[in-house]
Amino acid sequence: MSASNESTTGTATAETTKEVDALRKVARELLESGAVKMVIGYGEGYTQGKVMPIFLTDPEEVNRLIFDKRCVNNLATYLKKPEIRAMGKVAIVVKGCDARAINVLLLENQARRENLVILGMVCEGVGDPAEEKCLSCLVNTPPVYDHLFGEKIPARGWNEETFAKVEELDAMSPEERWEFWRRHFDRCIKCYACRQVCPICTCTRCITDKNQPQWVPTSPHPMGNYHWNLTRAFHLAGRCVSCNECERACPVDIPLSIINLALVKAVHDQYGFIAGMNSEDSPPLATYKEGEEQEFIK
Amino acid sequence: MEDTNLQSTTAVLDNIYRPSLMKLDRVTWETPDTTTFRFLFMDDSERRQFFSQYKVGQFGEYSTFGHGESPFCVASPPTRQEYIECTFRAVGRNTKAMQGLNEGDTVGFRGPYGNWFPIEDWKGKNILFIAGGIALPPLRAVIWNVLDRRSEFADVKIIYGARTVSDLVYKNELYEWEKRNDVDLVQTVDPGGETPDWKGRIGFVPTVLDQAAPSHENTIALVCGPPIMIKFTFPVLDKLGFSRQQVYTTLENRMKCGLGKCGRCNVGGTYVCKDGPVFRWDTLAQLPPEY
Amino acid sequence: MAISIHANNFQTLFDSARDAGYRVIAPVRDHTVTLFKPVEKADQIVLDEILPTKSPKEYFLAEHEPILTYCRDKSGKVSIADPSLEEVMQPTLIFGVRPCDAAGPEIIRKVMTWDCDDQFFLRRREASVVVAIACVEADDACFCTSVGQAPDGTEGADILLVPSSDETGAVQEYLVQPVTDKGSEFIKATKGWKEGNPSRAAACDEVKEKLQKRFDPDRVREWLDAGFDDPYWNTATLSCIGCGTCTYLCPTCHCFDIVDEGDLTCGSRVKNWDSCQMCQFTLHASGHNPRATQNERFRQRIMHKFKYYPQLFGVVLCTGCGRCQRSCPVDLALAKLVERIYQLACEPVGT
Amino acid sequence: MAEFHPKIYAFLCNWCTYAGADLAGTSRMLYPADFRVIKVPCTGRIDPEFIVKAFEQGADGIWVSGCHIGDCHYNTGNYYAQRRWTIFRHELDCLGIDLRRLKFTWISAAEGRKFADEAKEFVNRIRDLGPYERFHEIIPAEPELALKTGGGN
Repeated sequence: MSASNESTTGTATAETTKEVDALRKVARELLESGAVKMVIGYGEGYTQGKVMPIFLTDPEEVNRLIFDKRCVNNLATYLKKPEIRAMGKVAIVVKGCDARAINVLLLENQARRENLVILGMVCEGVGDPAEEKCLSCLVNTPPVYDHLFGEKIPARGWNEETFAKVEELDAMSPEERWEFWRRHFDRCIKCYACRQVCPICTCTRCITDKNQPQWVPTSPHPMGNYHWNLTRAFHLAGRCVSCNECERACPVDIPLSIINLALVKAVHDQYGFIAGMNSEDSPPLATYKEGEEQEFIK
Repeated sequence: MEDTNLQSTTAVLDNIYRPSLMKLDRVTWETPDTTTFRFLFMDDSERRQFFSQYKVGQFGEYSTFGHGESPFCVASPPTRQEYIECTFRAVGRNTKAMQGLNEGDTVGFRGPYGNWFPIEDWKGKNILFIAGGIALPPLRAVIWNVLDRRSEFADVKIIYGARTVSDLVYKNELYEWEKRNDVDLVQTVDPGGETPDWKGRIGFVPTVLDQAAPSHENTIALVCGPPIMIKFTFPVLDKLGFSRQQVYTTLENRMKCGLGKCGRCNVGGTYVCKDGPVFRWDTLAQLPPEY
Repeated sequence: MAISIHANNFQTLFDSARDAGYRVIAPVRDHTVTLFKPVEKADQIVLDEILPTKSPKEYFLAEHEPILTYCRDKSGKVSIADPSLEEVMQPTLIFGVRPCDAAGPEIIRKVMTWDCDDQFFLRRREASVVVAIACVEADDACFCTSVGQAPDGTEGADILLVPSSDETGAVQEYLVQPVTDKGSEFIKATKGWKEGNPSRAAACDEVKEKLQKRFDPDRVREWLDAGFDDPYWNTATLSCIGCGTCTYLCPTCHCFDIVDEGDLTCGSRVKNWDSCQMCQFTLHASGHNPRATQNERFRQRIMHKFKYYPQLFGVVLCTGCGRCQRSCPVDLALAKLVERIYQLACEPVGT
Repeated sequence: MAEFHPKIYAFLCNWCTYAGADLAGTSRMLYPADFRVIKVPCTGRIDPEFIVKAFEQGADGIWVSGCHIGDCHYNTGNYYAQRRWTIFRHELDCLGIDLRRLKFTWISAAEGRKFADEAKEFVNRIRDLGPYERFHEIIPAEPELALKTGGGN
């Protein structure tokens, strides 16, 4: 099935790490035994030096699987794709941040644990230079997996850099913040790549695609762009796992991570919640505790 | 460069997206969610312009200002030049808004767009109409066109079915056609959809067609209905000896411009808004299943 | 008589164009991306990149364009009017466009004038002067020569500037080729141009060498003619996440949406960019969707570009700019897929 | 200069604050009438979209008010609302909305006086702040309909 999917540059690299060797071995076993219908992983991309998601159904192709610093994509986003859901049981290669996304999907009943074989990669950070998200990673060892590749390592954890940009923004006046975002949102072309790439944006019909009534204007004018970006971020409040795919996919580089992190921080400060660390804790906006009176409500 | 033409802002735009304003003249409720609207052109030159082009089978874009546009067929024939009519079900934002309008309100209309039924080629032939549910309107324009020029055509037979008795549209006209002795009307409802006083048949349209067994000799068949009805009707027509050149239907795809520009109504390389909505069976059979 | 222009004189050119009533649009840096935007100063413009992030398509086919205004008075009477044409007809100099981007609007023109004219597009086209700059560099994503374009192509340009490099390899001088009458008029009406050849030869040869043809669109079309149901589509585009990035950045994608904005008393009917990759694009109000899966939508994109458009208008709906590859978040390169189709087309039957 | 009449939307819970407003009225307490009341069954019903939409409709200020914590007619609606507003308010702040233009209160059916006082306070506050021009700038201009070209063609 995946024969025609092969990349012209996608030949297996000669050198592999022992983690990748082990990953390929497990992938082969899973496919050969019929335990899973498909293995979703990383392979060499079409563009020299890039990686792309690959979908293996043939055990003979497992040598296309790779894992290295270039594997920035969050493959968990494919778990929301109807074509993948229709496959039944699949195996998926995840880093820690991707595994957090899977936890959110499990919590929200958007994926079934028994339909997943999670191939967890211990990850010291991806990207070269390292992605910003990796500098304060909470999950260098994935929080959920069936097979783990690599030795468990302690998480780097949040540090003073984690929310530096949020604090920088906080230090501005509301007027300055408004101008900051107006300038960035001005570039938005409403391509919705931020939504499409997000593993947590699981609605089959997004609020912006509903027109009875039309809450979010579909036009890419300043008001439409402001409303869309505000709504997108709020719908991810307490759910965003900071994989930062939205910002990576944005063709005009809107710094979406700043809004996302601001909400991650607010949710943590207020309710001590961090999304995706497990698949049991109630989502913070779908629960409450007594004695939480807020000062801003008089 | 002293190009004064470029500086001019008083030029009038030949705006292809600009609708004609129409007055909603009459509202007829066909079923609880389906209405027939009769519109009058507010500008008589636009009316003349429309009827100089309009042929039966074509469609238009109907709009309420503030809710958008929807394409549906013109359900009145070109033989009645005072007004246009359309019949639609409220499913989307604009159609729901349209059903909220009152007589006397203003709507926008662009058209006519698309191709048409080549009825001029059918003179002297028998015409067989087969329709299901809300898909009678595209054929209703043809039916009236044919009936208004009754002497030019041979036998006229109409097979019309709906899920239930209350889902039948154009009840007054069905009554009228039933009484006429130059039209053979067969009405049917799906099993379970009949009322105690239902006089018509009970059964699905393809089955009723099979039982009625009209001859294919010198006959043109027009089929409109939900995809599932069309799927089962074509084999029956085949069995009755109809060739693919004798059968016509219409397609509906999502449209925005109606003019071949917005890029969404294509079925393969065929644009429903320009090459359709009317398709002969042999043409349709060559299209990929993108409708 | 040959004409040339030195980069030092771009400011003079821009100033004189403004004096002649033009707004000046050129690629400038915005945050981390490069976009075509109004410029004041010539030193703002960015000409050393393969391509700006977005094509200048938006100046012909606006991202967001009111096409009608309406208002309803207290008695319920509705009046409608065409929108103001001031912006649409504003004379515009679009400077520093790569040949692939310049060719885009010329290709879109064919559908915009198909049987009836989209005046919003045409008026913008008429009011603009496109000054293209031939390429001296290409990256792996570039494939203009495969779709009939060239790094020094003139399609859609009114004036082409061919760079010549100095001893350090930096481009300072350009040979000026007027392409259209409008271009020649523009040169006469503005300043900064110089008579005579640049001191050095053109610097485009190397890039031409590099841009080997990767596929033959005619062979691709032949395969597509029979390939609608080919199993190729079942797997080739599984990684597509259905974001519209490739379509929005494409210089030839032109699909749009029409929506009403405003309330019942007054508002506008607007035309917005839309994308065939969105699942709502073809969704009927009834819930039925003729192209329900992402694979089908990706097939539509390739079919439209390499089969339907050539059949209708005789040209491929693609200029080979390669943005769809560069900006794809999952590295699903359209040109690579088409290359693969070309290979399938060239394989002997029966294998 | 013409007096500034701010456009203020008040989303009031049906069971408490709306009744509180009623009490203020029947008790003949004076308060400015410069706000448009939108009655909602519960503060938990208020989607943040309502707030954004209100600003898009040109609001200069928005007032949200419901039952005191523990008094919700539906037992828990305002608990959820409180969490939602807390996070949403953070986001609005982060995105540069002027939080002085948003007011949240809990006002019971018995607190007519509080309603009148809070109404006075908020209307005066918004009057002092003036029109919310920063947001108004991004609202597409109402089309100037050239009636001379309107009508037919």
